Amino acid sequence: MQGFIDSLLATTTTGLSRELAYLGGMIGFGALVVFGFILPMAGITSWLERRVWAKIQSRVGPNRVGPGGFLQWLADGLKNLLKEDVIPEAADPTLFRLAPYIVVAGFVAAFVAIPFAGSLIIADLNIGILYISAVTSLVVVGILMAGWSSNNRWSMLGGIRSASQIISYEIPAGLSVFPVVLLSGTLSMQGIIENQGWAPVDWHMFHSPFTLAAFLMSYIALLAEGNRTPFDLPEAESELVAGFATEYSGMRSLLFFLAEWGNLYVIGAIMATLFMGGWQVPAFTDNVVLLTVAQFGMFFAKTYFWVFVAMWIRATLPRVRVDQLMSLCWKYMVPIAMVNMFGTALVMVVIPEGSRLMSYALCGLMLFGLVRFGRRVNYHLKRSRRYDTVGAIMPV
Amino acid sequence: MDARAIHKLLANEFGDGVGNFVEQPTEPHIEVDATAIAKVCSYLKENGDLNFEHLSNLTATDYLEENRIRIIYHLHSYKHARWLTLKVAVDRENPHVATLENVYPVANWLEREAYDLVGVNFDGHSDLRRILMPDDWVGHPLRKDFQEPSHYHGISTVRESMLTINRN
Amino acid sequence: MSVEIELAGEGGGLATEEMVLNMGPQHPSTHGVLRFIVTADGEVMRRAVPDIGYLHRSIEKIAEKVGWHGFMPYTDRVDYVAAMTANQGWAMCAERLGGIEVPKRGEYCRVIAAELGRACSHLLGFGAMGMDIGAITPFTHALREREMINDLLEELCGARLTFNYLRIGGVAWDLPPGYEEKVLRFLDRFELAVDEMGELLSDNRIWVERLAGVAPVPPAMAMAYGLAGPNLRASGVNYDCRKAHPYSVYNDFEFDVPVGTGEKGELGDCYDRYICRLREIRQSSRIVRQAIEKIPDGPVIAKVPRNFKPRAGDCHVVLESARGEMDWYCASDGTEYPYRVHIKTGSFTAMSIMEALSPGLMIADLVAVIASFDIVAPEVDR
Amino acid sequence: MSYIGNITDTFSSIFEGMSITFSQFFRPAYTVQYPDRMPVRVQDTLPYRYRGILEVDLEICTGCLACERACPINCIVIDAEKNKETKALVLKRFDIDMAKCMYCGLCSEPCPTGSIHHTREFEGSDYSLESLVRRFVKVPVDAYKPKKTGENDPAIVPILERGMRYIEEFAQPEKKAS
Repeated sequence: MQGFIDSLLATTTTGLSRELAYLGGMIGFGALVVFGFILPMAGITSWLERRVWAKIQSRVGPNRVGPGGFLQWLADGLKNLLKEDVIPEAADPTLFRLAPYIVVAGFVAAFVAIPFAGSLIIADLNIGILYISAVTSLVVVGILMAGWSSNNRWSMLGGIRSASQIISYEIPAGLSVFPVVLLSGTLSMQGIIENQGWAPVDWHMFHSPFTLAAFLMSYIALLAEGNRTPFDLPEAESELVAGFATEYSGMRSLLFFLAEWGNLYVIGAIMATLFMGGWQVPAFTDNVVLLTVAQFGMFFAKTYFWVFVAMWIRATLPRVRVDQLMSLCWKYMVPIAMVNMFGTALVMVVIPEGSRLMSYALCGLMLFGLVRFGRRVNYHLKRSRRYDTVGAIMPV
Repeated sequence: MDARAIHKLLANEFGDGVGNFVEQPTEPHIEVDATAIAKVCSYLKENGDLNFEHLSNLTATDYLEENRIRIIYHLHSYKHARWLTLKVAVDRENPHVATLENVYPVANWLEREAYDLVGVNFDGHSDLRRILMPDDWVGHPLRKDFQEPSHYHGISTVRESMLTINRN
Repeated sequence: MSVEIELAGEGGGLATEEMVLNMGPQHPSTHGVLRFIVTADGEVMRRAVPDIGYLHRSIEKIAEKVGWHGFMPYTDRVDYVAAMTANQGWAMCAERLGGIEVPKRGEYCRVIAAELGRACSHLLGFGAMGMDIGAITPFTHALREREMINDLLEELCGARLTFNYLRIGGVAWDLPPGYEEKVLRFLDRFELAVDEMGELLSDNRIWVERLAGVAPVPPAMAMAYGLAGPNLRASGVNYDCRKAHPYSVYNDFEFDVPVGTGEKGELGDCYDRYICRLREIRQSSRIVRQAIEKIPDGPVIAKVPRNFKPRAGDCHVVLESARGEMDWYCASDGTEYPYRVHIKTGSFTAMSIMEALSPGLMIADLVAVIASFDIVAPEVDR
Repeated sequence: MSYIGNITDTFSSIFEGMSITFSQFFRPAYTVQYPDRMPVRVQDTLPYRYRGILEVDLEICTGCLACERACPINCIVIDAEKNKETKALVLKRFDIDMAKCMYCGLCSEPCPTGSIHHTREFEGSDYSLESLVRRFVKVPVDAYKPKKTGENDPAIVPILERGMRYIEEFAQPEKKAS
């Protein structure tokens, strides 16, 4: 951030005091991020999610408000703002009102340490990733509060499920961060990104088989922490009505969903930062602004790829049961994450410089997997072509 | 083994507990005494040649003119793919029949339904409550002399037809 | 000094408080308006007591008031997910009492319509089951195919849900021109689409984990509780009304009866019920293909007087509806109104087994069990 | 061993499922955007047998009351009186309560002229129950009397043709059987 303002000050010739510019830049950027980025982004994610589902489900999806329904989130937000805010008589009013704000605060606070480009970050904390995993845990407090204060047994079950789930999955999520921290030797988000290159072979993901496994574990654990399918038990709509959000209405209910969709971005950003080289782009120009824009675009694309994968998973997989959720965490993910951590350490000891050959091999493996996947998709597509044309009996 | 042969077998086994065999083109059936039905059914179920292990249907019909209620049992054997109909006639004013719950667990709900709608009391039933109608409903709707109450908890049970409201 | 720790539920000690949950009648996964009173210890159920009657419309009483022909549209409402077989049950009752012979072509039309309706119902059951377990895509894919069957049935009889296609003595209308080719063309795509739907879920690890070994019903229990149709067959009892007591013209067709084998878990578990239902869709389409191939020419309905008065007496008709054996008992006193009609449906008995199955299951399992029995609320209450 | 087996099984089955859902991105949407974004009105795509809102062509109604008798739900009410002077049947009232109607089609089957018939219109929502009662007789009219020589009134011929075509398609079951 500082560097960016420095370079801006260097290019323009206003006689602004340097400290004032830093402060203004900080606050302005923070506000810009919250109002100009997080809120619309969460909204657009909701629109995107609905469109992605619709496509997967042979439907059209929201397409009326704005081009391609792009402004649907604005209409929904406005509608929810205008709705009556019902607080059940038997609920604990203070906690009931407070809960959504805590949830939102938890996820917005994570953005402090999330980078957007090489010089665009609100605060490059030296404990960045630790900070993020700490503040995102605040969400569970809000959800538990919501579940308890609603004075509804379904909400209560949802809140308790959420608490047990998020607390359990903190462990594999945290353990999966370790290999990356070992590799880069820092907890700072920018430091981790700078330790990687723009080319896939330079990513942490392809450093060794252990980091590749850590990458998968990390994504699964983060999905569970974000209450996403197949781990969306706290709000399992077919079991618990709407889980912890059952009694909420209007804007308060929307805030929970805002946090959920916003959290998706956080998940994607963490994945992009830790394992996929973050905003790294090839140095194609010296122009700082142009470079920043390119970096931002790169980071955004990588992040949204993982957001998209989360939506796609949600449209594919059923939900696991509570006991299966726990056995998955404790019997599979925690041991594997442990192995990953020690394995990475071992690799670092045996080949301290890292092995390019291994990285290329892992890249090749990934490519092979993608080709396999493409062929499966092609197979299904070919079969569906047969029947999509055969049975055109629908009217119109 | 057809229904007539089964009747002979039952008559030998239970004597007075089993009544006549009624030959009817659409539904030949065996008449059974109200007190013997559970024993008869358990015999039909256990007997290795009969194996009526499935109570397919249990219902009751109110015959107002005869002043009787008939309870109809349709038994089925998966093994022999064979049907058997038993009928029990009871007094309309005070209908009592032994429960089949211990022979066929499915009878639990079917008997509750018969109790609820026709008002047959199944002696020995573990949980004889109304099942379809509200718990505080008065009367048994499928009795032929049932009069629908005009109101239920202050709510009218009839809606005026739009066709008669403003008949010009 | 020793500390005694008592198990939960035995009073005192570390026993936790039991929670009574009221599941339904307005609950997303109760398929209509069912209600369960669940006594749970945390996520584990002690007991789930079903409470029915929220959709009771006294169809049996209505029958006594509207006459033989007029009752036909009401039978659609007995099971509005697979209305065709309910139609057929009533038509068969009246025909048996009236001694009416249905023309061959009429019977074939009935079979085509009923089997399409069965596929339609199983598709909804499949989709809703996916939805209940948390997979949202199979539902829309199943409904996509179901809508096309509805289009076909709409062309046949003019309605998409409450068909009222059958009449006493046959069917109301013959197949429209070009209908056979249309159905065959549809079946070509339909079979591929059903394969794909199966591939999406059947082997999915999470799906298998959620269903396999959950709430197994051993064969003896299934028979004792009178389970019917796919639920009974999933427990390993090879009984299909269409095979054991062939009614209509089911003798003319070759088809298999899918029976549960406990392939992923135990015999008669939720997975068996699911897979039996899915395989039955294929068998239905097989029957429709044969019926279209073999359909003879001729009238579709016998001559039945408008004021139809069957002889006095009673009859018991059993047919295989989408949710299993459907028992129709009908008594006539020789007038133009039925004297008594009773309908026993597959969902009713499936509902009655729920209390015996529930102890020890988790709340999420209850949802899976309801879905796997394919319970349709109107059919329970009638 | 089953530990690793479980993991590979999980990943391979999810891989398969994901490939099916991904292929959906290249496949068409099957839903239509009712009602405004359709090339043709839905009503025009419905089959001829579609049972929509009931319509009565009073010009060819014979006042035989067959439909009123056939209706299982009693949603049709017809008042017909003999005019003392002309000996003709006069229709005073022909009301159908569409709120009560269950679209079973039993009324249109016995109609001798195809006067009462289902249209392909299905959009019937309204603000009150009363406005769902369709009253066809505005002023009392004479019932139609089929002529032995065939119809020749140019005003009625097309309506009767439509009615006959309707009967043809819907075919009173018992007539077709004989």
